[in-house]
Amino acid sequence: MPDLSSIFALAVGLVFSFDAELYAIIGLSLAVSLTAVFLGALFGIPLGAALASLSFPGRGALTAIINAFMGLPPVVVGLVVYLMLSRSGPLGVLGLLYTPTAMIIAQTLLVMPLIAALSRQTLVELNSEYDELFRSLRLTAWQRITALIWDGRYGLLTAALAGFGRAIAEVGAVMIVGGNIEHVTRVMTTTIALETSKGNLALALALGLVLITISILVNAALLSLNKTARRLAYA
Amino acid sequence: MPDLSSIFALAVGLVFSFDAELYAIIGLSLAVSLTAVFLGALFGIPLGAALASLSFPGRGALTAIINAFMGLPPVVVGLVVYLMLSRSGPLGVLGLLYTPTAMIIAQTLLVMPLIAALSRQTLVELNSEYDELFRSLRLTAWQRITALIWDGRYGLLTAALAGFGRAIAEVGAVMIVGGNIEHVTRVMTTTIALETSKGNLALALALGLVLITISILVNAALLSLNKTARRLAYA
Amino acid sequence: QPAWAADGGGFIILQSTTSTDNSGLLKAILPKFRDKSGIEVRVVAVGTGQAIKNSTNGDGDVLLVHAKASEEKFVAEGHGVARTDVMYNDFVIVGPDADPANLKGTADVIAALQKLAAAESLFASRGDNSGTHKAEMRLWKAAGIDVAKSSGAWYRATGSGMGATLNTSVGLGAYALTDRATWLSFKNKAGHKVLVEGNPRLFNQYGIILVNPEKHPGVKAKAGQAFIDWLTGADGQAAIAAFKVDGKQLFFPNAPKNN
Amino acid sequence: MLKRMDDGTSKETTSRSGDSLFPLEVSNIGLETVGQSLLRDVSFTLAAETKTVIIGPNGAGKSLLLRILNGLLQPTSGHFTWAGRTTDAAVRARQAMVFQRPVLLRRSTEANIHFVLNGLSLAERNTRTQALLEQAGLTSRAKTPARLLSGGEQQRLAIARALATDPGVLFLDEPCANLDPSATKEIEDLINATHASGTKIILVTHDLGQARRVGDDVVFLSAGRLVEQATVQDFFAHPKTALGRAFIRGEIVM
Amino acid sequence: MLKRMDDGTSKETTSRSGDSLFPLEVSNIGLETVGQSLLRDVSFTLAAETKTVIIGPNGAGKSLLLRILNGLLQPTSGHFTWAGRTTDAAVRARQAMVFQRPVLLRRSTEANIHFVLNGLSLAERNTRTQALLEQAGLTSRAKTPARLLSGGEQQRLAIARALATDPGVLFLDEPCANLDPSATKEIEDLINATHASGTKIILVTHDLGQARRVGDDVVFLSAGRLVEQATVQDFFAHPKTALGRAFIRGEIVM
Ligand SMILES: Nc1ncnc2c1ncn2[C@@H]1O[C@H](COP(=O)(O)OP(=O)(O)OP(=O)(O)O)[C@@H](O)[C@H]1O
Ligand SMILES: Nc1ncnc2c1ncn2[C@@H]1O[C@H](COP(=O)(O)OP(=O)(O)OP(=O)(O)O)[C@@H](O)[C@H]1O
Ligand SMILES: [Mg+2]
Ligand SMILES: [Mg+2]
Repeated sequence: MPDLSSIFALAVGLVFSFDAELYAIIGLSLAVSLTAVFLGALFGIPLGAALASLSFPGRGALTAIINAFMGLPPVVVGLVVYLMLSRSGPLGVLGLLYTPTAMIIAQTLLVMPLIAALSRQTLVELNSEYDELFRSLRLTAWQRITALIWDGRYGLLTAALAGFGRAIAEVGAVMIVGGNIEHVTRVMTTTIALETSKGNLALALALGLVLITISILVNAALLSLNKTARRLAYA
Repeated sequence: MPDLSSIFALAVGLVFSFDAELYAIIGLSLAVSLTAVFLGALFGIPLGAALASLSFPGRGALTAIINAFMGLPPVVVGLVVYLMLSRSGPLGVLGLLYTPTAMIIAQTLLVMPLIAALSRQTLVELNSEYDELFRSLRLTAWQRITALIWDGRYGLLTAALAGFGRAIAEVGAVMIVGGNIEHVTRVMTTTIALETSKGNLALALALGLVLITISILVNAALLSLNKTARRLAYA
Repeated sequence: QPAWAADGGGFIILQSTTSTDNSGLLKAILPKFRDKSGIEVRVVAVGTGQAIKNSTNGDGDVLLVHAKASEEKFVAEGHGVARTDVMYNDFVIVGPDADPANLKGTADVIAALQKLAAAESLFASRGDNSGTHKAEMRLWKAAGIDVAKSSGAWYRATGSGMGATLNTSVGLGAYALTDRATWLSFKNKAGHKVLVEGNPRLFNQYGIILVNPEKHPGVKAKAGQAFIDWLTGADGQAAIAAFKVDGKQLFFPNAPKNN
Repeated sequence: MLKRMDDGTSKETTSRSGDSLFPLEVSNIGLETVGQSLLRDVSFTLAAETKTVIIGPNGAGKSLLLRILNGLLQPTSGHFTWAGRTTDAAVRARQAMVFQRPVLLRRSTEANIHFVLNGLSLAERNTRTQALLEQAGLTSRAKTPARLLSGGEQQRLAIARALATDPGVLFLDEPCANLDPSATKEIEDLINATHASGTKIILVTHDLGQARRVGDDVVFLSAGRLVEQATVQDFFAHPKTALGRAFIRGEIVM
Repeated sequence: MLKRMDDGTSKETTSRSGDSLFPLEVSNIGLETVGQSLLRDVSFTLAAETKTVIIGPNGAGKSLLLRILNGLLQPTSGHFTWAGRTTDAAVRARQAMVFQRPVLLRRSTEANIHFVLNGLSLAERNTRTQALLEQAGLTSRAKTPARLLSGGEQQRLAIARALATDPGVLFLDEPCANLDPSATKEIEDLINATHASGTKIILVTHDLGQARRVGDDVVFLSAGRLVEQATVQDFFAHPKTALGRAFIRGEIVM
């Protein structure tokens, strides 16, 4: 059994090998997941704000569905996107299957509901505080949503980070629509899965350690940026 | 390519076949994931409340780490638990590998940071509202945490539901520590992955549809329970 | 009291490759063994490498894979008691109906691979060090082609299981090497067909090994050996031969007769 | 739970047409919640010209009544009309409210005012924001996050923000509760000036001195019922009811 | 951002030993934030026996001063001692505060009081809760969620909750701002009774009448500085400073 220190040494060795292939894999992982989170937030946050602040028929049902979609199995999302993009699928002519674009599409679909559901939760309290004022001011739906998002922006970071966590960690969807093709669509998680299936458990764990370290760095950077922005705003 | 209506028909057929095997698989999925969420919440919510309300050295770093651990790759968690429970691992004598217990352990580790990070976010606003009162009342750390959890309980549901979504949807960890053994550790997601690898895409999608439907039902039930409880409290 | 009862618990864990499990073989034959012996066989179907690694950790009682060199190494290192041939099937090259590299009817698999490389037609490889992948690499080597240089171009290493690789090859319109059992039971064939088959080089041998109880005290050696004896014996061999998909036999028993 | 008014939030209407909203006729308004009657059978008529003060003990229902009139809460019985029209978007567009507990956006003091001035050009918004800050004595606090302001500063900001939209009707719920004596005087002057420029004033206050100084007519509520409506002079000189007499003497005990 | 006091939240201390906390000696306290000086060089001494009122215009720094004395905020300069001791857990355990903007738990009215009565048996907690509700005139509202209470009811609840812990020092930040005249009178009586039973009262108010009725001595702040400290009689009869005179006449304009 690989022990912790050897895995750790292996991980450090990997990082400082400056192996171009490893760096390309890390780069692709970050590019795909960050793009997906950006797109997921672009649609998910306003959707969450709308669920938090507007009353319309079917809001309760939509909330339940969006919440449930936090539990969309990556493999299922991957399959759906696969079938759409497959040569024989409706969007087959675009030739996107097994490209990073396909991976971004799948991950965007995966993280969007998560970001929307968590944004809703973050903004619902703020909305209840502002609700009477906003109604008294007769704001339009759009004014309400933008005001809530702006005033709740610091709290929304956690929703985005949860989306990032989901995207960077998942393997099911990118495996299916990306195909884990070496030099083309291989990312951290698919590499880890591959090394696991080869029985290279120590290497898989070392890669996992590298992935988690990157996640921690991304999180720490964004949290401290957030904190600084907040401090400046409330100086 | 399987079209939507045939997948839908297949899904309905599956559910109404009353196939004992399918129901056993669904039952195991729910049992494992709900137990993991329960345990994850038991530890994650107080941890989130502590991060939201207590100031102690290293809180910022711990917050970043917990946030980053929302992005723990299931495969990596699966591997770690596998190595612990493996016959040649430190806990091998317990003989837990390839049992539902092992799956619960892995999923608990996966969802706990997610629930903690989201609980922290949910409670941090409430804490800032209560902070001066609590400090003026000189509450102990434990009194603070329990008061925040109690008063924020309706909002914490979303954190728990996100944990449930993560648990019910993930396949990487349960596959490794459960082994996807028919009649023993086979759950919805491992079945979907298996059918996908057999090329039974329509069946995989139909199972995915069943899984999502179950998720929606669980979410709707918990949300409406929550709403009712809230309404009774604020009658 | 049967001999294996001393092991406690009426089941053993079989670490196997996905091809034996996905094709439905194990599901078809294991109940026969259980009915006879009372032993339940729990199957963990993973990649060959992972199956061997799991067994190296003692997390299985019996190992059933198809990568002879790795299996012999496993035994040589003392993790396994002995290796026995169980059955074989064969590999085939599948590809799109349009067949851009014009492989159809090429009897010589080496020539076929050379054609494929010359045409730079897409080829999806498992790229996961599995038994199938190792067989594929042997063939490329024999054909004198260094696929590593073309990786990412026409040669696509998918780094995944057989089923996932077949899904990818169908999605890409690429050729792929697969074992026949997995192919016959695969449901997402779309327009893909078997194009190259029937060459001796495409022979695929499965072996079975009892994990060494001296190295791993938890191993249920008696029950495991009972399973190996059954599978390599007359009943097990007959059950393998009787397993058919769409009327076609997928695995051919060839255990040494003296068992 | 009380049912909030369905107010078609999404319809934007900024008609400030000259047609009057008065008389406001309130007929038999009641507000019930599970097992409790918070307002009962409240009826009165208000004219445009007067400054109306609503007074009454804690929990009498004054704030709830303002919310109903501002269209934030739906009465469970009765109805009310503005110059014969039921409350619609055009009516609401001409109202502004200062809440008893100021609701301030998590933004700077000036951004709180800037926010409500939509519909104007950016230059106009800025000019008007600065003028309103000046009027509220908050110029030096312009960049301070509104939620860090002192109690009195928050209240002044809320008043300035309500005036920003130049409303036809201004509801004020205890606007001077946290103000120092001179600020109170200033706000009273401002209320008078706003009224002089054509805005109807409806003011809730516990300060009987303020009620006499500012008000023209009085609506006196107690325990959810309208007890008296009269001119300020009449009410304070000759309250018609025993409750009114006791309230003036500070004697009502809950 | 102002630095909150590190108060070792987790140390539970409930010593209500008889030793006095007075005199409270405040020396040269200052509070600075980026580019602003919110309190400057504030020094005074308070004795146990008097009811002290702190008055001054909006934004003078009254609420900040109370927070500092209650140990919620750390002054950036100066220090203060309670009978010679710096603020520690034992000192804090004997203080209670009514905030200007009541902070109520999202629970029922009675649960808000019940919550602070830890350390008692359940039966005692219940009895004491009911007694305090009765005293605050909130018995009929016991089960109502505290955040739905009217403005005045919320304030009364906050006062009742502060009294629940039977403090040695009671800080009150404008406790009557939203109270009707009779409730104000009752609360003043309650303050007097609490004082009579041995609790030091430190009251911030804008109601000069209340300051005269309740206070024994006055601390007058303006723009972050201590301008005058005197007995109530002296301050209101012969203010020593021009600012004091103007404030009494309601003339200070910010
Ligand atoms: N949603 C609600 N559910 C139950 N009771 C409520 C609700 N809202 C208000 N109340 C009660 O209705 C009564 C009237 O409330 P309101 O806020 O109108 O009083 P008010 O006259 O403004 O009093 P104050 O002078 O103290 O502000 C109060 O007793 C309050 O507790
Ligand atoms: N954290 C902060 N950052 C910047 N300025 C602040 C902060 N907290 C308070 N202030 C400012 O300090 C001044 C004093 O505030 P404080 O709340 O003590 O006033 P106050 O005397 O209680 O006034 P009021 O009578 O209106 O309640 C105010 O002008 C306020 O805007
Ligand atoms: Mg009110
Ligand atoms: Mg104040």
